Amino acid sequence: MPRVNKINQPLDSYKGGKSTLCPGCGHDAISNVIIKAAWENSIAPEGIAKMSGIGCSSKTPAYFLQQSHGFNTAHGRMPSVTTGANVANKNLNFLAVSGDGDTASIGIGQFIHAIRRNLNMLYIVENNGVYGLTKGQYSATAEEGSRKRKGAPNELKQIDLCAMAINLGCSFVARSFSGSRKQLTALIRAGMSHRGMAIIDVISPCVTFNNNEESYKSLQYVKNNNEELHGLDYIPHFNPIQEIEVPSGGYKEVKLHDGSYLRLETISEEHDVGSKKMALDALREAEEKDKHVTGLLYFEEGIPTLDETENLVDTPLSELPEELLRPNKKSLDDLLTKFRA
Amino acid sequence: MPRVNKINQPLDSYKGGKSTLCPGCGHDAISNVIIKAAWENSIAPEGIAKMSGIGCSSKTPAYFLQQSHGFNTAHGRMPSVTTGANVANKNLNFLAVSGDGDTASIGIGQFIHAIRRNLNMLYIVENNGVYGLTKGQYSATAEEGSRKRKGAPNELKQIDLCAMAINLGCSFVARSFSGSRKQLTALIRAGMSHRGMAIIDVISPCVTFNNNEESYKSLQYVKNNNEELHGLDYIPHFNPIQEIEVPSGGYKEVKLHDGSYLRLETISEEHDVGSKKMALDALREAEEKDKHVTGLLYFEEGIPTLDETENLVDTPLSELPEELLRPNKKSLDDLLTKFRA
Amino acid sequence: MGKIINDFTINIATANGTGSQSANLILLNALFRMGTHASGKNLFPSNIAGLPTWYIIRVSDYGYQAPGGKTNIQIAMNPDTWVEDIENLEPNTVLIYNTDTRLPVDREDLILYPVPMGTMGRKINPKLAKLVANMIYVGIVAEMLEIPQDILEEAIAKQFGGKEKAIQINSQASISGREFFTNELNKADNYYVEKREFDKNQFLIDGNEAVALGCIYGGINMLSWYPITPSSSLAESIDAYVPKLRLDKDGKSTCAIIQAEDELAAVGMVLGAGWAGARGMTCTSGPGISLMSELIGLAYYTEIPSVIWDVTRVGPSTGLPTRTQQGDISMLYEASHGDTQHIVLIPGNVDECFEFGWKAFDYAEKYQTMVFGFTDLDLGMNLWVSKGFDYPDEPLNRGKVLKTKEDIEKIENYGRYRDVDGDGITYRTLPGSGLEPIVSRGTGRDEDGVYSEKSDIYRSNMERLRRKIEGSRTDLPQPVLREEKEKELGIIYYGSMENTIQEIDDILEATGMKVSQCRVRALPLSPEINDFIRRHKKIIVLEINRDGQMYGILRKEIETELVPKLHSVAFSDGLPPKAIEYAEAILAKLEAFEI
Amino acid sequence: MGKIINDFTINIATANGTGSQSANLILLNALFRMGTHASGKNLFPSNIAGLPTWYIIRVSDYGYQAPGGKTNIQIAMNPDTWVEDIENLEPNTVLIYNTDTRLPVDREDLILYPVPMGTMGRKINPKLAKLVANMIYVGIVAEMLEIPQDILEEAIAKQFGGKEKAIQINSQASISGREFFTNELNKADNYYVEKREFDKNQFLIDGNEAVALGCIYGGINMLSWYPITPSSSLAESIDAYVPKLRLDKDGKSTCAIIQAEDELAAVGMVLGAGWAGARGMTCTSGPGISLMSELIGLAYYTEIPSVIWDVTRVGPSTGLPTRTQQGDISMLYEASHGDTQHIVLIPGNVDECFEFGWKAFDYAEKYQTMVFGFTDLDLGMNLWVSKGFDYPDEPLNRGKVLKTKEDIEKIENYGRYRDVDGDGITYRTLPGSGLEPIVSRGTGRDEDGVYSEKSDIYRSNMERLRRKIEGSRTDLPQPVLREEKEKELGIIYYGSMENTIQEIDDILEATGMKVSQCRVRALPLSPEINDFIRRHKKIIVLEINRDGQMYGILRKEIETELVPKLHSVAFSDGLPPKAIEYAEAILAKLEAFEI
Ligand SMILES: Cc1ncc(C[n+]2csc(CCOP(=O)(O)OP(=O)(O)O)c2C)c(N)n1
Ligand SMILES: Cc1ncc(C[n+]2csc(CCOP(=O)(O)OP(=O)(O)O)c2C)c(N)n1
Ligand code: SF4
Ligand code: SF4
Ligand SMILES: [Mg+2]
Ligand SMILES: [Mg+2]
Repeated sequence: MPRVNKINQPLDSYKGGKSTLCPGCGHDAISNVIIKAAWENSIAPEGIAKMSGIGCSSKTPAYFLQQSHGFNTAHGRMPSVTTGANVANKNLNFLAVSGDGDTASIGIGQFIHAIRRNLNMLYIVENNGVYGLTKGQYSATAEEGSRKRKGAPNELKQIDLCAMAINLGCSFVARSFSGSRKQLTALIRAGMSHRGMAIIDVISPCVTFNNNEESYKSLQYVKNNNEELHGLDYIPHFNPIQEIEVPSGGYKEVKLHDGSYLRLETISEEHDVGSKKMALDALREAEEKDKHVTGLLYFEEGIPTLDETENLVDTPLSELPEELLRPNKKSLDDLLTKFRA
Repeated sequence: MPRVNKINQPLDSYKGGKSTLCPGCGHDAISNVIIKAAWENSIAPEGIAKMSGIGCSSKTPAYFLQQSHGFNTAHGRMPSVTTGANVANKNLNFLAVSGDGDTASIGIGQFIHAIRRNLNMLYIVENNGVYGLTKGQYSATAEEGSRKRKGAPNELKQIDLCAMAINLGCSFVARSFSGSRKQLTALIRAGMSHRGMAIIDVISPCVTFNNNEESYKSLQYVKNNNEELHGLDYIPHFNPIQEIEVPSGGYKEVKLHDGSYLRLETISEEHDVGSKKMALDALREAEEKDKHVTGLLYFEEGIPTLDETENLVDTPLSELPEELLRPNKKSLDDLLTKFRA
Repeated sequence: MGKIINDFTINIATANGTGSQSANLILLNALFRMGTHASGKNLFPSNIAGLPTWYIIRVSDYGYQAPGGKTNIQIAMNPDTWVEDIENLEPNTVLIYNTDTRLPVDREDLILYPVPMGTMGRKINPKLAKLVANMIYVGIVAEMLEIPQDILEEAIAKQFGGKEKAIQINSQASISGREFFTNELNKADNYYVEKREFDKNQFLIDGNEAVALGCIYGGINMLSWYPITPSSSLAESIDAYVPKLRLDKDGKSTCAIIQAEDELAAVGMVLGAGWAGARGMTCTSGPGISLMSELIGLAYYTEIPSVIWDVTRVGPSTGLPTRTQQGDISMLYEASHGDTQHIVLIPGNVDECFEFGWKAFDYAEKYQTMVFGFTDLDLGMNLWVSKGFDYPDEPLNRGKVLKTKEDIEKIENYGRYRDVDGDGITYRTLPGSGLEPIVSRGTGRDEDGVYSEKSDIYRSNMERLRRKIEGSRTDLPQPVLREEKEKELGIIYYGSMENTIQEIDDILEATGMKVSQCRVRALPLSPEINDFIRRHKKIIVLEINRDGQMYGILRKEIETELVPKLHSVAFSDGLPPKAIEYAEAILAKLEAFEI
Repeated sequence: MGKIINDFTINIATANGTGSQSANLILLNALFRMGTHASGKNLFPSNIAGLPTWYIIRVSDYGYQAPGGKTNIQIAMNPDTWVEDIENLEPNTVLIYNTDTRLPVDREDLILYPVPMGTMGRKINPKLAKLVANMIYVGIVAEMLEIPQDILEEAIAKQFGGKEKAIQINSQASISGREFFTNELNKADNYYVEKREFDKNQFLIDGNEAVALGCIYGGINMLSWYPITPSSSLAESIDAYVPKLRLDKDGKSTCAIIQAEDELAAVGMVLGAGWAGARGMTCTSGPGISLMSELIGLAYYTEIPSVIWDVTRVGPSTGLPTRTQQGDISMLYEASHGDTQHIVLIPGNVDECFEFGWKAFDYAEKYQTMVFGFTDLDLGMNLWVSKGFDYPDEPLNRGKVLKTKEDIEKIENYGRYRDVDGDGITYRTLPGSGLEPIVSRGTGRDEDGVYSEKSDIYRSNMERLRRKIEGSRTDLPQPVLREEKEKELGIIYYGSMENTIQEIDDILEATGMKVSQCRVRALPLSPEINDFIRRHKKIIVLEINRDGQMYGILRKEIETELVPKLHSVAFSDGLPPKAIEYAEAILAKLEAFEI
């Protein structure tokens, strides 16, 4: 008998089809973490909706959570499609994957406006600094001076999606690395538990086009230049907190919407995840040193989500009975009477 | 004889057609400042290219600088059209006008990527928090809680275009108010002298749809809640600096690319226009107090502009002779020989 | 000179933003309440205040609704268009003008009614003088045409629904206009309004509101929109009706309304809603459709129920945003790259706006595809007559959705894209159901919904999609035929041309010919249209665009042997079609072809 | 059993990312150098590494370039498609397979050449074993077909241009393949390659590179692009040639290259460049065109010279991004809302890719409008034969641009949109010139370029635009006609179908009929096409899409009386067209219509 989770599902229930990405691609590592995280969180797979745009990264929803419906939309349009699906069925657990090209170039407008609306979703950017699927052109998240396998170094300034998200008021913003399995697992588990938009920008090396030494997003570079803000542990709501062993160092806990906790173990100086200013400072400092800072950068609770702002009925709109969809005949008659007055 | 400027032009040479905006519209005030600023800077009107998108604001290029060519493009697409025109003729002086709908909603992607490329242009956002031309829906720069003439208060967080521009590395970022004639004149004159992207976000009340008391972008509200960072004087390169009367308070000078100066007269605490951090802090603090901070927020020199990065020939591409456009016959013959090898 | 009763056109020249709109509506409504088939067309500029606006009221006992070929009564309020407005009048036109403009009138061949409307307005209410001045001309016209004051009062009351103060001022202004006419002017014209039997069921409504109500009764769950003239009022009308008609007992909403950041996002939301099992729609105009093109193809290919209303304005490009045209029809039919084909519903009056408003969702879910509603500024933003909308006579059609394991088991060899019924329409399951999940995608997939680049799979899938849409031809709203037994000339037309067709027909028949009509109400075309063409000797395809777009579609799709019967009459100048102009173009065409 | 010489199809099944591409190109090139008219088609997947890829080489003394109807020699390298690849072979096919896959081959009716390619590769270079294995099959094939090693060496040297190490390893691997064939296998097949006279002028090049060079010689000043298969290599090729051919003496560039953030921006940049007087272009594929639709209308209406190359892939939606189709042609012709019409240049071979590459800019500036280049993945990314590109025989046509006050004074009553020459093409001045400036706009404007919403002005402007584009019909590249004197059957086709048409023609003529050909090279259609149709008894419109898009255009535009002659044969499965399939479809169509 394979191990099962709280809802009696084996890990296999969370797996997907065979990946067609290049062997070693960072995106595959992230898919594996997603599988693990969803299983560990004991989310019913059928309650999840997998959303993506177009790119190597955006293909991955076919490679995890085979029991969930998914929508591999169009390039850069995942946020808007998710918005529509979100109000159609607010009970769905939206797990979205995008790429840096998909999000920071063609999709930057939809990214920004989805944040403003505070969709209740987890938005993972699999960030490799290049357009993998179209053979390795620089994307808008490539750092100035970074250099991919072929061609000249990148001349333009990067867009830091985390900084942008924080500035726009996103309530859960994290950066991670496809190679930091533990940290990423905790963040993805927490992102799933968060109510509102959770953005995790995951540096995910493109082993084919952007994994050379001079690339700031190569496996080796990130390994050498990753500054973790804190150690991370995720404590699910179904595991009473006292059961968990208290770590020796200092720690803080972030309570998530579903009652789970994210435990931040202080690594060096304290980082207050409730402070936009500290988050932005940390990002700026790292950038100045050509480093990557990873961990939960910013967290805020209680911002109304789109479905709340819309004041929707409790039943998902997609499941409403005809009576609630079509007003009765009398209402029309009354209206016509008014028109005729 | 009317007064003329350094190039012997009367103010009239800088005027435009009759405005068709609502009487009192903030945009008309800005047009007048543009006319004045261009005249005072003694720019040859035919060297200017007026660019805009779609909206009440974007109509204004017809109301100033009648002797300049203009392009009233499509909604949200002014930045890309300007990009093409910029490399086609880098000698043109690009003066662009957009609205908050045009820039922050449909056009936010092009806004962002134009900044990354550092187009050599002056980009004025005539920001009224609503879509004027389509009758007053909230735009993405409307503050949370602000309320326009009709309908419910705005629920979404605003996009602060200045903060965004600074974060993206824009080299000249200012905020102003259509009612602050002196400040706005100095900023527009300086923006024209700046080499690289100069963004001026001008609060410009829509008197028809968003000028009621509860609107944070109404004339009265801005008058009462405008915190000027500094007094501003523009000293053109053709006016030796010593001729200018030194103001009594402290001041700093910002030297612009064409040799002109922008003189910042300290008002309260010092604001270092060379510090992104101070600029962003000033914006954040003002936002927290529902205030508007105006003045030159951030300035940086020497960032290569798009035409420089592209390493273009000195002559504008639009004026190149055939010899430079079509390689000679021998080059083709050589190539074919290589192909046949 | 005899009386001219209930047969004239009034042209009111003002500037927008001066408050003339409510005065004009009151006048129109009063005429309407007289039972005169009055109709109004608003020609407004693309700005907010200060530019020329004309309001054209047609009164016709024949029921003609299009603007008349010429103006009989001109009201001149706008100094900016003064000269031109007056110059263009034919002799003997009535000219009612505001003398406070102090502008000259040097036409002796007109019937002149000079009125100091500004002064009179100021007397009534100095602060609102400008607004009030407009009601003065309403009073003048009422008195001149002999419209009783009580009817006018009804119209005023309706316009200001309960706002006592406004009612009082406007009523007072209209009376002062009447008095001025009686006391200071002599009726020199021969236009009169006589009361006709007024069908109490009748009312005036614009197409956008009618579509909006259709959507409300069609179970719309999500409206995403980006403001654009002339579709904005459709969205705003849904926004206004949802709180009235679509809240549950706890006051919670069954329809989300999202102002999108642009049209690309608006259509994305529609797809998302449709994919997740709800009824999503957006409305826009030409530029928006262009921007939506990529995702329109995605909806077609992933087979997601989606609804878009295109309230067309004058293209190409930004065009004339406040003018009307049927310029988008060919684009809608095949929008997006690759081989695509979409269902287009084309209402020809406000009743159909309502009906197609709710049916669009049923078709979209039945065929699992993109369904367009196609109207234009004329139908969408001008007031048209209705006798009442019919409550939907069928339950919601939610299409082939499998909800339970048992549902699926009933189907042999279920696959998301397997055509088990032979109609090209396959069964779907919804996200959240856990039933036979797939990853929907715009790339190649096999019958089970699994990624595939195989050529035969691609081809057979595309053939199925063609079959699916083909199957809708007999199911969509069929053409409305009005046939003469002579089967001489048939006019094929669609949409807002409905307002003008009867008058065109009458003009043509006055020359002795017999004219049948066929109004297309949907794409792809019904086979009935083919038969109509077959039955008739010659066919004119009449439309409000430059390129004869429907003519092109017909020419491609009808039986080859019928093609020689078709002739295109198409042009557009941004104005609602005038009968006489189109009739003359038809006559010219017939002559040119000597048919 | 006699020898089969220079008449066979080789199918090489590999996975992408395994380095087979260079081996396949070497084999193709060697065959080409034998003077055999070899051509290659790459069927690759939409990912970066690991998915099935087939490379199909046709060798034909008839000069047939399309993939043959069946495979004669199969090379099996890919375990994932092993079973299917082998199952589908007809009896007596040669099967060369990699025994190191350890997969079974249970066909006794094939000619089997088992080769331990992995092991052999490892022996030569353990680190590069996988890559080297591919050269083993090249050696096998070379030996089996009797291609001399010196020709192979030439091809290897060309492929690796100067990289000694690579040349050495690949040469060694090929020799080891040859030796294995000689020592371990017995030639049991009867396929041979014989040297034919090799035209030294010939070379292979893909359409994207040819268009890129055309642009370089057409004076391109700005390329804006957003990566998308199959157009990316066009952009990348321009990027590569600019430093070689388009720098001034100081090493500064006369052409800017901008990687845009998306297609909306890419097309915006093209308009900006054109507006400011430079030659701007972008290249994309279907989804990009959909996204560009709004600004395409703006270019049409503001009359800005603009060039877009659409290298079409399989639609709708994301479709099959790495497969070929002619599915965008109707969209290109009328892209954008409202009444629009664009010039489309349709090259049918690489020489025309080059020629239309430079001419597109001349047409765009001459007609001040949007000009599309239309190719597809087959023409764009596969290698086609050229005998050399002709250097442009006309100077750049910069169109009607007024540069000086005197220029303007020569024109009576100058206005940006006043048609002084009667050809619908008006004169423009450039920003920076200070001459008669206007604000270009997508909204209504009068002949002087001043904002106007007047209906007659709008209408006459639109009529002029129609006239302008109409005027290009006889000026654009005229159709290529190859007529039989019998005028029995005419085939109208276009674009990459050129590679297959001769073989189709031969198959049809083998049945006894006489077949003429008319290759359309531009839209709007030339009147010569009408005449071609008139001269022939029956016409087949042949194209690689589902809906018969060109057929639709023809049916709308040709003289009515000719319509009954037209018949559509159209389908698409993503593969380059096979002659036998299209020929059979034509025969079926002819039968169905009993014509
Ligand atoms: C409208 C459109 N434009 C372009 C493309 C081509 N395209 C496919 S994926 C891609 C970029 C993907 O980059 P990214 O999002 O970073 O994903 P990665 O492959 O790097 O994971 C592009 C440009 C497309 N599919 N659609
Ligand atoms: C593609 C497209 N969508 C929508 C519109 C309609 N539209 C015209 S102006 C405008 C908004 C303008 O708002 P803003 O830029 O803030 O300008 P303002 O009028 O407030 O100065 C919109 C949505 C359009 N012209 N094009
Ligand atoms: S190309 Fe890069 S991003 Fe794409 S699958 Fe390969 S390694 Fe991953
Ligand atoms: S609507 Fe508002 S923004 Fe537009 S012209 Fe009037 S006041 Fe200005
Ligand atoms: Mg990427
Ligand atoms: Mg605005």
